[in-house]
Amino acid sequence: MSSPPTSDDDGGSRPDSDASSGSGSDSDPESRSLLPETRWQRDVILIFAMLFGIYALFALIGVALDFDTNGILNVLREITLFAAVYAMLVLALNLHWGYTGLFNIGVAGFMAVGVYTMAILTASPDATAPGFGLPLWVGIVGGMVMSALVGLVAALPALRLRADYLAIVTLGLSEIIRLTFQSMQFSNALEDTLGVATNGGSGMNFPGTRGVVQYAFYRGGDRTSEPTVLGDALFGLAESFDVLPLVVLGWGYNVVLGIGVIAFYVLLVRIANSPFGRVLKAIREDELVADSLGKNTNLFKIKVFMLGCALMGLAGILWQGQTGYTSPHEFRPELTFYVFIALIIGGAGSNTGSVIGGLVFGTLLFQGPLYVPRLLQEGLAVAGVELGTPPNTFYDAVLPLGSLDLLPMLAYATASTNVSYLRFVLLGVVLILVVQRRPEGLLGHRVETAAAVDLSNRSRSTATDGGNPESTSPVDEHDQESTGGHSARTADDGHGLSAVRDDRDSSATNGGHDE
Amino acid sequence: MSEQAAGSATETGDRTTTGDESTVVDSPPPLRVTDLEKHFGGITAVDGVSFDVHEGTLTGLIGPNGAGKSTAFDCITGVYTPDAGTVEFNGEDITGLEPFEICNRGLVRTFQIARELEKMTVLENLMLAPAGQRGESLWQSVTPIARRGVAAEERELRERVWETLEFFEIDHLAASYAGTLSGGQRKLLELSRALMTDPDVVLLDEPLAGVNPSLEKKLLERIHDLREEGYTFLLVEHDMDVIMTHCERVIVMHQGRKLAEGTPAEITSNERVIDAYLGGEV
Amino acid sequence: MCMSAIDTLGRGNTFVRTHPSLSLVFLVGFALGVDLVHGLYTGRIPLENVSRLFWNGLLVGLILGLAGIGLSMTYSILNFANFSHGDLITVGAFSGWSVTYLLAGAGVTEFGTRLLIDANLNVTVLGDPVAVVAGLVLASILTILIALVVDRLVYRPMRDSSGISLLIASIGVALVLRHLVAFVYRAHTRGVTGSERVDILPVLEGTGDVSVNTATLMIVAVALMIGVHLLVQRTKLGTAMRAMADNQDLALITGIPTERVVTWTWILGAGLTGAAGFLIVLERGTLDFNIGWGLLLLIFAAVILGGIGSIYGAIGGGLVIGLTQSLSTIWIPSDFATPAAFSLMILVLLFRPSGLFSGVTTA
Amino acid sequence: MALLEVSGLDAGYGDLQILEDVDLEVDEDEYVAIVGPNGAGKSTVMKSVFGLATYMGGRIAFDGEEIGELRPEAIIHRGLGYVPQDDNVFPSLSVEENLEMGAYILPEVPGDRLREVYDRFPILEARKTQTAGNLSGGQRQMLAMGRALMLDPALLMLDEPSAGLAPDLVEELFDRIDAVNDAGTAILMVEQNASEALRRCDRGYVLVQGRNRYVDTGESLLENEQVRQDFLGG
Repeated sequence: MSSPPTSDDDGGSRPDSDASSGSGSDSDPESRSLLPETRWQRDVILIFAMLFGIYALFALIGVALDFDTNGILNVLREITLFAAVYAMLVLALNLHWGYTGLFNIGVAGFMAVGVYTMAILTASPDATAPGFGLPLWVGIVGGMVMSALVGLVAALPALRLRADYLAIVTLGLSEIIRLTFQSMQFSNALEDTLGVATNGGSGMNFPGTRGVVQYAFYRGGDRTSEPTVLGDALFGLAESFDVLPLVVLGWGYNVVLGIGVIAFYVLLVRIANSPFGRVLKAIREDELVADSLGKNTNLFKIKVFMLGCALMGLAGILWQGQTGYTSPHEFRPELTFYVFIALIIGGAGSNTGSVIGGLVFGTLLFQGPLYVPRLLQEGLAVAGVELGTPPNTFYDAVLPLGSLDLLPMLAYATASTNVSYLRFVLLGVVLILVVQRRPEGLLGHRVETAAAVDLSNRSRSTATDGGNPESTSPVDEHDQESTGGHSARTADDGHGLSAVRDDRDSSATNGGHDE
Repeated sequence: MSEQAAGSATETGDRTTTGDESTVVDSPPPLRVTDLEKHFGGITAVDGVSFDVHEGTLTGLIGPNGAGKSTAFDCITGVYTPDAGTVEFNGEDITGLEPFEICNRGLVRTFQIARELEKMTVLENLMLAPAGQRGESLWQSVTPIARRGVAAEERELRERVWETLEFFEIDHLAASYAGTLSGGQRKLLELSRALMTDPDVVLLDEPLAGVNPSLEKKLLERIHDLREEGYTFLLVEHDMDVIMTHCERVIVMHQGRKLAEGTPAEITSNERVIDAYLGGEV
Repeated sequence: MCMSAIDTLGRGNTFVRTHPSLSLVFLVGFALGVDLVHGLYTGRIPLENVSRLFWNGLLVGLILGLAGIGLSMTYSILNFANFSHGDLITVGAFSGWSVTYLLAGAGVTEFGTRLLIDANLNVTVLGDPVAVVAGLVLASILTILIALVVDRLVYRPMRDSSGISLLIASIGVALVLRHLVAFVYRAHTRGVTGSERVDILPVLEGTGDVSVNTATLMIVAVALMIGVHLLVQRTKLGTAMRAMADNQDLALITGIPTERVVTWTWILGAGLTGAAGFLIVLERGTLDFNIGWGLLLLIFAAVILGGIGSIYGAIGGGLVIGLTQSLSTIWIPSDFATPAAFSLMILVLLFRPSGLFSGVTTA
Repeated sequence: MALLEVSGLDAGYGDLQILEDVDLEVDEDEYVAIVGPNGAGKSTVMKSVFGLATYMGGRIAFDGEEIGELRPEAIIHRGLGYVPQDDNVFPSLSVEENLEMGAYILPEVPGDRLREVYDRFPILEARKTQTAGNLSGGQRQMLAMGRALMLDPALLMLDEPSAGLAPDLVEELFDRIDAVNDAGTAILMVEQNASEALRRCDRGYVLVQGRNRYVDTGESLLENEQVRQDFLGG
């Protein structure tokens, strides 16, 4: 029952403490004051706990690899980038798939539309791939609007297609989009008609959202000019720890991404905890029921598709805006699958799960394996073993296995490109295992009630009006819940994060779950 | 309709249809089906069926398996578009409208196999139903100030939902996922959810299938209570006992056509009906 | 769930009947046809171009059709869209050509480079017929083995899961297969059959240059298609497969050992897919680990066009997609050939989800 | 010993219990009908035998052997044929292929059985190359029966064979079922057309609300006023 992390919506009577409907807790509210009050607070703590745990892990990796402060900060900066970008993408996809049951596997395409629209709008008219040279915010808004419009085009088939057909349609659309941006002929046609270009497969440069940070840190947004007051202060502070300005700048951009994640999260939690989100869930569960209860499901699906696509476009803009360069190769269908893997790990249907899924995927699964070779080298070096140059081919690596010499194979497996292949193998295996063993992911089993207020907390005054003895209802409710909670817990033993389990223990609203 | 949904907490309690007594005799009945036809490929599922459902009544629609009852239901509620014939609701032609449009006019249905929204709680199931909720607008749900209004409306709805749950005595299940309910409880959930749309006429598709006797009694009592309050029911049911003891009027369908119509007593003594049920030639 | 799917389909069909968009699609096709005839007549479109494009499209279409049969079979019998199908093609291509290279270059170059298809051998059908045939056969067999292992480990434990869960699992399988191939063979694109296509068939001279490799592809593809046709239409096993595609539950209570039929479905489907992978390389001359993945969506397009579950549909759909991709370049820039094929697929899904040739749909 | 013995069967779907303590026996060569009002759980009895419903307790034995754990093909192999109510033919297969599928577990299609089925249902032979999807309702029912007869079962279970058929077809269908029974195959039939079924069967069970209410010869059940009441309600 996560509620929006803002307090204005439910006034003073926030009843979100799930435990409050259980017996006992009401009698002694003071004793709980030190514990997190509500589920969303606990969720935020969970997210940050995981983030810092992962930071600690990667910092340790950095230390093990003899990185200096700048090196470690750079490692953390990079994983933060991926964690944030995936968190945003997963949140957007969760709106489609987790909430509404729309099986959209064209995420990469919608991102590409957003990014390219932004790039074309903002790129300088004198660049190799000229653009309109419009201000940044025009580019961002334009990119989102265009993604939403392409989403509208995709939503029309979504109105009546089976899930697997919708998947193929969206994947096809995303490939059409990618191939279009890859086309030099398309770029030339643009140049002839509008005077702008995309430069086909070579990609294009554009100002990018990193400009925001540069403007904040340097006068005029130019790295060669004087720092601003903020820049001066931060650079000075950093210098005292021997941290380079470039690293500070990078972390500055992470702040932008962090704000992005928070904005996405707040928006989506609000949608989730609202009558609007309730209709979306109903569409996911059984569209005919939602229709028969008077909901214009087509309209809801169109809205959701457009909003989700706009968010995917924005996430893409923030991602590619970090380098200020984009190319069609970034938007292969694999990208969509990564987002799906992250969503399934986190738990489709849960926004907190989405953030955690993005976090776990972007850091541990996506970036983590890339550090394995160097850790291995370091480890072996400590043991006095030299890994040596990797063999050129798999065959050369296999041959020594005959004489029980594992090192060449290890060296081959940890050569940089090969590690990335093995990483994809790992991702595939993880996906299969999650789908087979724990399809609800880390948090997908939770009851996250779609309502703007706590439904279990009815006001006592009207309860008496209802003619029911006031006391029976809450007691019944508690009994029911504790049995439901118990069965769910036993079914679940040995899975998931302990934090999650704690959460469930204290949560009173658990009606069991679906395996 | 839409504004009412947000209305007072005691809505279900004191609701009476306007002018139950004063209705002019020739005013149209709430539901009038005329010459309804539906074909699937070469099979005629409903073959020219006409009937009226009168205000404030509990009307039964019966017939052997394959008589076309459920198809007729689906045609009335917009799941299927009938191939011929019209459906009028409160005097308005609603033939071929989408299910949501029909529901929003005050004609709601339940399903033969209870279609609870499994991974939504009982509370969510009921909260979903009321029409025209402010918070169903995307921007109202997400913008800070408008959201206060949404929350206020939600609090009001919540009371109504709890009352409905208490009325059907499933309030102890409020926080459970609908998918964990037993068959009979699902039927109660369906009915209570349908009522939350604030309908004039409720179409019940086999509401008692798979319901144990004590729950069946409870459900029927509730239906009677509601009828007293002015709701109109059309009930598809195969349990003849129920139809004969509880309905004022009975419509019998057989092989896609209307075989008979009348009071339970008339129907029980109708040889054609007996033959249809026992499988003789009609 | 099933009911609502049927309802949606039902409403979709009524929509098709009443909606004018479909007629518009046909109108456009008709107009293009007229334009083509007119262009040929006035000489605006050179006949030579058209025949070359047609020939190309036909070849691609045959490959898509051959590979599509397997996808169509698993789609209708196991009830899920197998996103790892493209990577089974890759597995077939690599394993088959490894065998061909081992045999063809015996004694010429090192074992390891031959195994990894890195030796620069100009393999042709006439030059090394035994190696090519052995490669083709082994491509099928090894692909079958991989498919059976995958079925055992991934899909069989999930037999009762929804088609969507299986689809997602197959995405995982796709990632695993493709990158294992990349791990073993590395990522570079290698020339396999050499750049020159010397063996022009003398008989066919004048009709465009038909290499022996191309001719082999056509003959083998057509032979395999006829073989599948006979197997599916004439044998008990084939009938059982069609029965299962029709109605899984009824097959079970009729006494058809469904698990065994599923195994045979994989064997047949993967065998054809592996062969298709091998043949594609014969035609293209190059090979890299993305070869199958790159074809997957086109194969889906072929299968959907033909109607899922119908092997003739897959073949016909393959030809339509191949020809669309190829002939569309008469009117649109060549960069948009593939998008045109995808667009056609999307249009078919929107307006005629049961396929152009109205195969059996299974939901 | 009875051919099929069901004792104390509890069954349903998911957590919804439909049948409660149902006992049922079919002897060799016997013709048994299960009748009862809609929703009484008649079809569930048959589905339980083939594991298509959720088993909740009780015993099902065929030919003296428990069959609860067996796969459907093994049950069929022991001589139990089953014709479900709907979707009981493979629509895209030809009529003959449908029949061949009935004998899938045999290495060869038994030619004599095929002959016998064709003799029994001449319409099937006349249409043997047509796809089953093009058959009429009555013909489909015969095809489904023919397919189940391909293994010469000791017991044939028919789930509402007359549902949705025109009255004249119903008569013909029942005649054919009689003939199958006369040829030595025991019949267990669930039927909504109670008067026709009870008139023809050796013994009838009346199932009401998931329980056995009456067991008797068909004739006496047909004359039982109580039974009529159960069908039409109190």
